Amino acid sequence: MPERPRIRLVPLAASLAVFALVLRAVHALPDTATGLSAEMTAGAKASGIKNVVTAVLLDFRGYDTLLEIAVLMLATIAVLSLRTDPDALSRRISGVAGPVLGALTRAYVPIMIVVAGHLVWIGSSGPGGAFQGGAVLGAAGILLALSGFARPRWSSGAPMRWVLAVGLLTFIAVALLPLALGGTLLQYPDESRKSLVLLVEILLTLSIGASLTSLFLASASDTSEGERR
Amino acid sequence: MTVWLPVLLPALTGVVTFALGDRRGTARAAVNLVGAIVSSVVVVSLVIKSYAGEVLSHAVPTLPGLDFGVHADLLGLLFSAVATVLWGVTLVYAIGYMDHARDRARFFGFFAWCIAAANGVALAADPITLFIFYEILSLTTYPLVVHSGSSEAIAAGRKYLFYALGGGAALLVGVTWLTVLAGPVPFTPGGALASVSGHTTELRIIFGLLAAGFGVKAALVPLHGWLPGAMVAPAPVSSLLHAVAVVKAGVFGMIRLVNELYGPELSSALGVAQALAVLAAFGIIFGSVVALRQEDLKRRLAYSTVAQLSYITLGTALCSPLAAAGALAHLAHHAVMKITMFFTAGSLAETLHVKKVSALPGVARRMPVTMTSFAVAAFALAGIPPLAGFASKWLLGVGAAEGGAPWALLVYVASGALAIGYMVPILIASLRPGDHPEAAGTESDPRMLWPIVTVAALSIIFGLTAGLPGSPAHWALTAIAPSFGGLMP
Amino acid sequence: MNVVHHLPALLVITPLVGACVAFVAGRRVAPHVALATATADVVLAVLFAARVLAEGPFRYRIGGWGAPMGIDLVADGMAALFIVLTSIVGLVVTVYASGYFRSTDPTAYGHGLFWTLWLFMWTSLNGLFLTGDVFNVYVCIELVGISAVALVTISGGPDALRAGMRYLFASMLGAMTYLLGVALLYASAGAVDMATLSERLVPDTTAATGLALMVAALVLKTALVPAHFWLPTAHASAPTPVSAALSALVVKGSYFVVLRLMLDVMPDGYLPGAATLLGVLGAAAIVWGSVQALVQTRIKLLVAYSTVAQIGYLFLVFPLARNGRDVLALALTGALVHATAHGLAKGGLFLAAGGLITRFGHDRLAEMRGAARAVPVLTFAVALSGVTMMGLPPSGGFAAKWLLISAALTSGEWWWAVVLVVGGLLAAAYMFRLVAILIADAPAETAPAPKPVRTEWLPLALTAAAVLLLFAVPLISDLAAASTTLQSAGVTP
Amino acid sequence: MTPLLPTGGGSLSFALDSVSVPYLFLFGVIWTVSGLYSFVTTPRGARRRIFAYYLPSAIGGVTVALAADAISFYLCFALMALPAWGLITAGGTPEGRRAGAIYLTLTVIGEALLLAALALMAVEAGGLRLDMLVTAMATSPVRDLATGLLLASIALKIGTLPASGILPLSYAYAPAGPASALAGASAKVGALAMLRLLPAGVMPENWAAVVMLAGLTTAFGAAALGILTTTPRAVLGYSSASQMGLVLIAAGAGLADPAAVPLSHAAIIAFSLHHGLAKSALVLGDDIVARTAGRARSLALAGLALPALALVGAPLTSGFVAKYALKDAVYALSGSVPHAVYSLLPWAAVGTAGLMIRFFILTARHAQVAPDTRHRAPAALWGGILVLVAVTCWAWPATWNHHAIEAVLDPRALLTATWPALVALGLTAVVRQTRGVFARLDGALAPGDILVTGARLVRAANAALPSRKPSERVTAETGPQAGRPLLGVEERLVTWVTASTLFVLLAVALVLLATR
Amino acid sequence: MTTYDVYVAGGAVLFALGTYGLLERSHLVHKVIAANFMGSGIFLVLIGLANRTPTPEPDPVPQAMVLTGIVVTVAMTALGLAIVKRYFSETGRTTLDADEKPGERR
Repeated sequence: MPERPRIRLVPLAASLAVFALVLRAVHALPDTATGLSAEMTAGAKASGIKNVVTAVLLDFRGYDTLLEIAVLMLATIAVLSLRTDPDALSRRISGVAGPVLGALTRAYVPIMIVVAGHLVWIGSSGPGGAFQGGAVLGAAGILLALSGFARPRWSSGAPMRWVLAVGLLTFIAVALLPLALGGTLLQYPDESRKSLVLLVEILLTLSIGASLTSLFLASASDTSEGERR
Repeated sequence: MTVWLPVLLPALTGVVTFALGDRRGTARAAVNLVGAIVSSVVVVSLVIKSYAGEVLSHAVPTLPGLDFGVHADLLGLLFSAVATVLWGVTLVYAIGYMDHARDRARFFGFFAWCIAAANGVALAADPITLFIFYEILSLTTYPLVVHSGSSEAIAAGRKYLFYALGGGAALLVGVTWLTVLAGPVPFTPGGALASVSGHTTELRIIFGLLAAGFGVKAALVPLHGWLPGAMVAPAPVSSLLHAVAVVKAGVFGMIRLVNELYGPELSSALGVAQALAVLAAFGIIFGSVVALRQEDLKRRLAYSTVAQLSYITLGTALCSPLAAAGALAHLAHHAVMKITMFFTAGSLAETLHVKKVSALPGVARRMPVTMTSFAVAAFALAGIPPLAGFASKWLLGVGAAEGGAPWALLVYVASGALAIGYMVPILIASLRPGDHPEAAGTESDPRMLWPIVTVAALSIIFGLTAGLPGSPAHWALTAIAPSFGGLMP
Repeated sequence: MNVVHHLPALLVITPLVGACVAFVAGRRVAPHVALATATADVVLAVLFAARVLAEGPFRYRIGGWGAPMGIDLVADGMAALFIVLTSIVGLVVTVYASGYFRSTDPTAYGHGLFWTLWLFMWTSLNGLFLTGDVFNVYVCIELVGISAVALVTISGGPDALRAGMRYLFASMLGAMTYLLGVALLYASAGAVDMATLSERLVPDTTAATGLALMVAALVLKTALVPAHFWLPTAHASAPTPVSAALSALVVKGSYFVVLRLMLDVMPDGYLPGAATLLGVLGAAAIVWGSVQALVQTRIKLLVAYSTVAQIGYLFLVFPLARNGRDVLALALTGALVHATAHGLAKGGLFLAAGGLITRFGHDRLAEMRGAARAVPVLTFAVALSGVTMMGLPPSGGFAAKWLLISAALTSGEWWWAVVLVVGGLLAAAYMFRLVAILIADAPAETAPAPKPVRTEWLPLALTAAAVLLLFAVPLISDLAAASTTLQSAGVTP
Repeated sequence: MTPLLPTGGGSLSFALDSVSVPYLFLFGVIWTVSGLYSFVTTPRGARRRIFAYYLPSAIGGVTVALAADAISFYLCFALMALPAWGLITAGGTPEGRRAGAIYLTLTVIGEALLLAALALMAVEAGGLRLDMLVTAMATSPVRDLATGLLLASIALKIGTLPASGILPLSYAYAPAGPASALAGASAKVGALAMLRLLPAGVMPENWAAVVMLAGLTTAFGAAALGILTTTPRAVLGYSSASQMGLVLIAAGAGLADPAAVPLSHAAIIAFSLHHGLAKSALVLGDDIVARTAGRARSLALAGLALPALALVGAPLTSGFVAKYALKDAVYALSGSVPHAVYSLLPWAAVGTAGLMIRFFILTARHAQVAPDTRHRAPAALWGGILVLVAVTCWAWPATWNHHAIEAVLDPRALLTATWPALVALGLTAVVRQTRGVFARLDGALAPGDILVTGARLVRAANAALPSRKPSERVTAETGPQAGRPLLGVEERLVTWVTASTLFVLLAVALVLLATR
Repeated sequence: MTTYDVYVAGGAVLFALGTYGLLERSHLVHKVIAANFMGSGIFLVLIGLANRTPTPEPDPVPQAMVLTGIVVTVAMTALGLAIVKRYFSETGRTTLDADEKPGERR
């Protein structure tokens, strides 16, 4: 029987109050505001990364992205720490894949890998980048797991951990590089800026894909034998 | 730097005692005794220097704009000397008393730390340092009060803390407010608040807070509740702490407050001294009267302490030179007299398991030396010449008459009578043939007997030598003189 | 590259690298990696503090772009103080944890991932104390939140899971509110760097709403009453070293940001009503926390509620900070000394409580009589931490209380002084109740034999440090003077 | 005012003047008679303990009449009152000890009040002599405060209504001899204090009215309470309280109207003499009745009749003289309150008569104590005091008994003196018929009623409050019971819905405050 | 009512809806979804406000913030769901005990 949603007044009132305040705050804004867009676009042009958002993400506010990757990796590790059986990552999820899903996976996964690669490459000039690529890669990983393909033995234990950590480690290495050359943290040397950013992006995509897949696998493992509620 | 030694040496002894732990008894006793003797020597040397006019002082910067300083002036050294010397005597007594008790390391460690704190209070150069050591004293005495761990001890401990921390809070607000009002005010004979004497109402409230804070430890009557309860502690604790260190710190605080912080003129001008005097007078009467009815020996001594301490507070509050000197002298005399009584009570409880006054018959025959010492102390307390009590009482009485408060003389006389009222029945009871069948002459353990005899002798010596320089009475007169512009009628 | 110049960056990167290495290296090596990182961090922190004291505050421009465009790390006295506190307590917790987890079976406690999560939390704390960018604070707060939740749920029991979940939902609610605040603030002021914001801030409704939302979110993360609901269960059900870290450090992280926002970013008098509300909530926290601590029957809950109470003291600085320069200096120094003293003492208290639990096998307060004889060192540690909680001399707590009371009296708002004194007495009530139980004489048959707990010296060290802090107060007041808040207010050290 | 014994240095001075002569006589007689009586009656063993307390009391009691300055007055006052505690607790019974405790607390409070008053007056007068104090009081600003303190201290001494329990307490548990001394002398010191210290004739009108009303209510209230008590000596205690109420009326009369001062002083002295002797005779008589049996007992009861009738104010008794002195003092006053008091005075006599009848009923019921052969000497002493009761007031060389002497022959005066006794007799007869009512009330109040019951009420309230005993208050076992409701609030406060809503409301509040 | 106002208002509605859901719904998964509602609401507000720039392309900084915000929200949601699953497998309940509303399905 659908549970009759008993609306409690006070939380409703609180949420409406928040809504009203936000509207009032937004309404009070002037119609046009430049914010930092002018400096950012000028800076991006100087640094050679055409897509301003990627420039902001990886260059101007690179520190944010570094910590953001750390957040994602931390979440993965936290979910791993919650898993009940130690080798949850490598066990097969049985009993889900039918012939249709199997066929589809075999067709789609290679395409998804190519799309991921393209997204990373296009990142510096158009919308795209490590996160978008990583997401597609993760989806491919999950599709593989669900379709009952035997996962490679290396997918649990030290090698998996390396794959998860490689993105962040390279980013840190690249960030620390300028310290030796007299610059500050994340101050890419101008000439090698583009290539360094690309290198970081590629490895990041790999790690993000692995993280997203293991996020799914770590907590998904016990539903296979648990009866469906 | 030597001025810090009276505080550091006992503290160090405490640390070593804790480190030694329970098993190594002899080593611990040795360390403590050496600590006590060396501290006493240091204090005596400071006294000699101070008599010669050279007041050592040293300060350590802690809080911004204020420093944590001590100075060895005559006034402070009197209290410090009393605490340190009697610490040595009590150690001998305690070793005998705690022969088969548990947790002795913890006991002696905190004991030493209490004396360190008491010396800190004595030598503090400004109200903030005095407050810091005052609170340390509260903290270090708590474990001694709850030493036995029994439920009454815990209850007494809780009550003690309630009063001590309440007083501490009042003192904290008072001292902070004073520092905010008048900046850092070191203790200067004759008062240090001339610059802010305009703010009368604030100064009155601050005086009230400070007097309440000190009043808790000085067992000023409405705030004396914890003292009788704390008698549940072992005898050496009751004797040293509740006759010498803790309660005297409170009263010493009062003396510093009236003579060296506000100064006699300002306190009487503000009218706060008269209020304190009336409260103390009521305290004397109340303490003595209630002592009359106490059946338990130590509680009777506790209430008598409440009364005797109010002697000192009343003397100080009269703001007249002789009365202030009498109060300071009484601080030393009372310490010696009361410690004898507590020792006796302790050895009675330990050897004959006698705790109630009604169980006293036949005790004199079985412990003649102890009871004679008790008798000496009792008569001294009642103010019978030529013993110590009489000297300080005489100064207080004459000071009261000069200070234009004859009624204070009346209060002293009345409580003298009451003192007889609660001391004499003890002596009479102990002289009566009693039901202790064992053979006569089973005196208490020599380690407990000798300290009792020494302090009883001190009560006599202090009385006889009252006129001569070295004695506490004379010492008090010279120490208090600067607060009254050096004039001594 | 001279290390001293890049200290702020290294302070964040070292624990991050440590975390990754610990993760990759696996269960057996992780504790040693953690220990190495901890010692390195302590050294860096001390160097960093020395530099700030010597040369005053400075900004570290990440990526070389400078304030409005890039992200700057602000290296000033306040940040140095909290980082040194984090490193000291962090080192002690790491050593304690290595002893604590050695005895448990390998699959427990997240299959050895404790160390990685712990180092991630350390990174985020250092990042939080250093960052000068409001959006970067959001990311760091998330990092702290997730690592804390993971550390709480690491012991896996239903209680821990429920507590972890409440904590997670609380940080979700907080994070979202904070992000909305940042969005509005950026829309109005056009920048996310604190220094530029403090210049550009104009008192229009959008910026004010944004800042208010951000402060509200941070208040939730610092568990100020009434938003304290998640703290007691979370801190009590986490493993002992984690509870110590949570109570001593994590709550201070979001408090630090509130300090930055209320005192640095907002020109004084920008949110007068909010400052008073925070002060009133602080007073309520002191009373409510202490009363709850008085009635608890389990030792860890008692200590957790004591944290709720002690946080109240920290928020008294805001109403006081509005009355001119010297009151601000007194109040801020007082708050910093209190935060440090509480960090050390509370860390020590939780470790001692953990020791008592391992020694007695349960955490029911009533049956812990006779602890004084069984574990004398732990009892002494508890007593020492009590001295600091109550703000009795000779402890850092006393110095803090002294400074705050002086500030209250100088500013004329004397009622805060009353709150402080009452708070001290209430703290005395629940701390001495605890000590009285431990000291009480256990009935002969249940009196536990004296057997020292292996790492019992650590809590004693921490609480002793809290007491000796009294003599370090001049150092802290110099650090406070070296903070951007006071320097911008023109207070000469 | 010739100072007899000026001590060196301090200013303790004693003097004999017109006021101190009667009191010296009264206290001298009573303390010696009761001293002899107790010497004769107490067994050898207990004698030392009784006399250890009796002697200081006696010294204080007698010398207080001579005290001429504040310090000596206070000292003697204290010397008499405090050791009395020992006399009350001499019996060793737990009720005795509790009565002693209550007596001591009240006495100490009384003394503290007296001390404060004396201190104030001494400061104002700049000297210590009593007469200087009184004269200085007339003009000083602290007059009202000092008088208030004095009246409070006197009230505690003479058992004015709320504290009227103090007299039955001190009579009921002390042994016979000392009890008679307390009955005879201790309350009268309060009367002496009225004469010596109260600023007569200068107080505003309403003060006099208030004091007289207090006296009147005590007279009637104490009598009512007395009827309900069960021990004979407690009844006597209440009758003392009631009689001292009358003395208070006399003192009140002298407060406002300067002309009435000599009359009021005369009335106070008359009443003190009359009541002191009569009451101690009654107390001794009660003991004699307890010691005798058969014919000797009926003879003793007959002997008791004389002081009883004196108290009622029957003609030819000292009470008759005292009553007239009081009437003269009150009659002269103008104003509504004095007139009302004057008309109600005879009814106070009815109350006293009722008390006396109650006393006779209870004494007759005394259990037959083993006939103590040595009751010859106590009986002789009792006889002596009976003679004094009969003779003193009439023979006293003063003016206040002239009016009574003339009135003794006037039949109308005789009638007014006797009808109260008759009415009381009638009432008792009626009451004995309705046994039920009386029986239940019988023994409702232990001696020292309000105070004892008060103490019992306080203890009961104490127990009813949630267990405040320290050991349970805040202990760890189950957490304090007081904590339960607090935990409940916290449990509700900590649930997710309430807490998160509170947070959102906090955010809203902050925003509203910020954007005001 | 410029075009971006519609997105911003929509964002505010989503945020309020998410808040109410997080506060009031007792089922844990509902709470996690509600949190995501709040997240997307904020991102809508951010992007809406970013369009106020005079130049045709919107201000890049809010976009970067949105990207970072998305990743962080994903991380939190993943952790939330993992804990909910683990809690469900341990205790078999889908609500926080203290928030049990009468008539709530276990």
